[in-house]
Amino acid sequence: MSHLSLEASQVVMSFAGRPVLDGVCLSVPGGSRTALLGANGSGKTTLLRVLSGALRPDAGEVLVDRAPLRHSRSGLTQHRQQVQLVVQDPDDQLFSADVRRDVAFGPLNLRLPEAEVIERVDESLELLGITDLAGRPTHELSFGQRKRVAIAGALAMRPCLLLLDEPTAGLDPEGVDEMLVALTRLEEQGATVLIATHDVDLALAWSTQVAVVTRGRVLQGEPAALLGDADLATRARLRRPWVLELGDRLGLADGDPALTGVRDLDSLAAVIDRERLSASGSRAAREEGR
Amino acid sequence: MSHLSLEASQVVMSFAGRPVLDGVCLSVPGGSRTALLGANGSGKTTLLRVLSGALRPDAGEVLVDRAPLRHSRSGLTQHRQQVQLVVQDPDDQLFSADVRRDVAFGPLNLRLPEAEVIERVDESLELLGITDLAGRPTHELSFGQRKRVAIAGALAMRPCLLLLDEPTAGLDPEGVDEMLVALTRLEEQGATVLIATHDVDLALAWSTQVAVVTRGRVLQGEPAALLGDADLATRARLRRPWVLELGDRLGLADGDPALTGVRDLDSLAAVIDRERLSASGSRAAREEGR
Amino acid sequence: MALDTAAWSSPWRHRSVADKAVLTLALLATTLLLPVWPTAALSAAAALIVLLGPARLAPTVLARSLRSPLLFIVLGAASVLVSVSWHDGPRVAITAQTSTQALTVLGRGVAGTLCVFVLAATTPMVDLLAGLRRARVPEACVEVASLVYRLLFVLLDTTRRIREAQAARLGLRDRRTTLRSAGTLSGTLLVRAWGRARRLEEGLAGRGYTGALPSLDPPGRVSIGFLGATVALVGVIVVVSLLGAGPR
Amino acid sequence: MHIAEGFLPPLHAAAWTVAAAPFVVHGARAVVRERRERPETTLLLAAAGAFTFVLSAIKLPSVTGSSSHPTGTGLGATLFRPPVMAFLSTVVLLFQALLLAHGGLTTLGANVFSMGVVGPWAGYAAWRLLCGRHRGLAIFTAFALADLATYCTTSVQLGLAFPDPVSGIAGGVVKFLGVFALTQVPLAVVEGLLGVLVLRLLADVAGPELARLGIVPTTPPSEAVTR
Repeated sequence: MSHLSLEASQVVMSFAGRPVLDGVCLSVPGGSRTALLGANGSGKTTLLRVLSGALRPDAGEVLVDRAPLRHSRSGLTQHRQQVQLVVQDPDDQLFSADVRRDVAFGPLNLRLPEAEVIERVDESLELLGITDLAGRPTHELSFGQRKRVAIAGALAMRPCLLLLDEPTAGLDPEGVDEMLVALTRLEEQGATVLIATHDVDLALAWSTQVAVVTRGRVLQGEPAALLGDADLATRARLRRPWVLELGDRLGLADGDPALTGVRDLDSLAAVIDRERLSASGSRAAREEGR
Repeated sequence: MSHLSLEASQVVMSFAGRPVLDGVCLSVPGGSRTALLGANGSGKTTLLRVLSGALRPDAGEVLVDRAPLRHSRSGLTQHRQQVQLVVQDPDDQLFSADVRRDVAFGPLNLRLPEAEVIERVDESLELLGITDLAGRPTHELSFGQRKRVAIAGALAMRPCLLLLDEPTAGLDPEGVDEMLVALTRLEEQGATVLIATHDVDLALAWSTQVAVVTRGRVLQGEPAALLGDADLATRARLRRPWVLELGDRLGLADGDPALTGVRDLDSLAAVIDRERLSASGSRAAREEGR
Repeated sequence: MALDTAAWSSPWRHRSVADKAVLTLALLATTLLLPVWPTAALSAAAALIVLLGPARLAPTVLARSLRSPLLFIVLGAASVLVSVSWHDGPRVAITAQTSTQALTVLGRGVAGTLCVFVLAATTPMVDLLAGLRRARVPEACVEVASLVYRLLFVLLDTTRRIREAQAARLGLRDRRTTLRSAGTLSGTLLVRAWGRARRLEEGLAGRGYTGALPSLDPPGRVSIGFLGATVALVGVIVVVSLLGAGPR
Repeated sequence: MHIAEGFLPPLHAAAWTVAAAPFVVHGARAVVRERRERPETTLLLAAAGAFTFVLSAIKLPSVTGSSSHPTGTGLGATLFRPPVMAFLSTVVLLFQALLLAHGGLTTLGANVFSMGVVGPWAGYAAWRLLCGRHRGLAIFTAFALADLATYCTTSVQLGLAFPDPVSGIAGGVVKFLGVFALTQVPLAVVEGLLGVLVLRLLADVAGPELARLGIVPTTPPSEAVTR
């Protein structure tokens, strides 16, 4: 896999006369980790479907490496080998009675020789750590397992860009960790990953850039900057990640350049510790100077 | 509504020969706020179904105010007027054409006079802050709205105990806040509320007691004590709430009785601030004493 | 669905479908075509030995799965047993002829059902459909059937949850509410099934679906040994039946 | 109630298979043709098939004390039309035989003939005859008749196979009607009422939804839609 960039340019999309996306611009550089945030009903899923080629926008276009996506049969066939979408409910994507057959579906549609199909299936299952599920019936799998099988099915298409709608929703904390490990592996394999999520803490900790959907538009930027913006959070029905919120409360953010590096518990703890030392140091110095 | 207690005593439940609950004891005192935690597939939902009377356990019993639930027709009819379960996917619970009709489904089955049905429907909608949705067709509602209509439907039965399976799953952060406001209102009206959730942070901030399902058993106790237990968290595939984790990292927990009061961002910020002051104070004192 | 669950974990799961189908059909044919006694008893015994022996089907699963066909067989046999006539006033009787006939359907029904279990409890539906595909049943039909199988479980789950939600709000309290709930459930299910199909279609389109559902079917390798054993087993039954039935 | 495996004599089993075959082949041809023209029908047909299977697991209010389930033939016939039902019933009956041990393989033809051919056509005919006059009555009759016709056919099939030694085929049919069809009359009424409820709900709740989803528009807009 090689890095490709994905772009939405001035995308307009309405359902039954109701505009959902109203001139959305989004740019996903190759090799980035993008978190797409937004309230329920803000149009996150619609945007993902447009990006994946499932929906044709009323206006605007989708570009892969600057080349516009054509919604012809051949255009879509090509697009689907580059961009794959994994939907939120795995049951909307799993149609086979067993795991191996389901994952093989995409490669078979690419009319690859059987040996390569099998190779791809094995590789995808391995990447997601579910090789042992290969012969199991789909209906007996747990929710978390089905989620990973759905991703394996998309992965077997060897896409350069993977779009995931709420990959961690409904998973227990350890399931979320396992999912993040799997996503990290995908990136190491060269895939560019975009996830839509409600989890602002996860977005801050994981992503290299954040995109927020609000009122039919998308705002895009550096995670800490966008997610730390209290105004934007209110407008987009989000909340600020707790590390930023706590940093703010403790007055760490006031012009503290170190805080820009805070994105998770570890880095916040380090900053607080450092501040503690310097505070007591400076206070001690002050006391001494008195 | 008056407070009733709910209890599971030595509940055993298997599916297709696989034991899911293996002697579960759980006690939900009237007026408490209980958070039920556990990994995917740990049996949380099964336990809720047993408590609600939907499943008859292989062994053990469910007690409401110490009276064992009888699985006869009349026993269940009575139970269902006291205990209501709201399932995770609202679509499984909404099946009428519009909101008003859906909420009226339960009271109509109670064979109440029409005036009382209307009164109950109005009251339930009001409690959840969705009076304006009354005439709307169910399928046009947003996910968050449907979740609240499903709760209103259960509430119209005027249960003393409300069991909610993942009430905040899939909601955006503001939706989660609105859900918590609604739950607080229910309690003020005298309902005892139990929620099953994956969100350990929410559990710590909201509940008065926590119950953790692991390996077919339930451990029950004070939220900070149980959720702060790293061992238990690993065994139950959970993680510790971030406020406890951060408190630990910063060394606040070492025998600090104040920390037992930490359950959310505000209280943690207060503790850190206090510690800062005293630390710098004591350091300053030490410096002075030198 | 206990039979299906058993099939997925059956030690015979990876045997060729053709092998298992031949065994089942051969047993079925002898049961139906040869004199009922002792053939029915022999083929029932053979099926039982195969199921509980090498196919390692749990006896409880076998017993539970037998219950509903047994109800029909017993009811049907009872109807055959009783002779009715009304020419000289209504008359009910049990004759030697009717009791022979009732025993026949009883024997063939039980034996036939057990024979089908040999296939049903060792072969998951997917493998069977793959077999049909190889047997040149039109692709489109096999595909619809395989999708039905997957959607079945999704819909059954939904059905269970909706029913429980209805029961919780006393929707199954009496006949009137039960009927109303059944109506709502059916309608809701249909809409949910349709929505699911639409979303599934989009999900599959993303993976290159254009109307056909190619499938990676493991090659079914027919085992000569297995077929030989089948022939021997059925042969023994045939010979014993013909000798046993003898001139009557 | 499907005829169990091994119950029918070989000749009868073969004859009913031959009788059902043209309908099933006709239905299967329609499926193949549909898919060529509109690929999305594969999934919709599968949904219809799964729905038909699940429908028979829905519990109806008990009349005689034992639990009972709808046959679904009436609903299938009005929503998906009889030719398609012949095919879908075959799939569903095959599944029921192998997954649930309801029915059998050699009796598949006989069961398809009663549930997939006679039932749906009887229901469909009643519906077409009456729908111009009174909608509710048409639906009720279609569903009740489809249910009853299915069980009557089963009784006839059994009666033909096991004629009474004294009163002959007629006696056999009467016996099986008494056992399998007479008890079904109240249940047929219930299924008729169920049909009225379901189609009302479909028009009511889901009228626009169904139109959007493209379900066969056998349900003209009710007042709920035009409201």
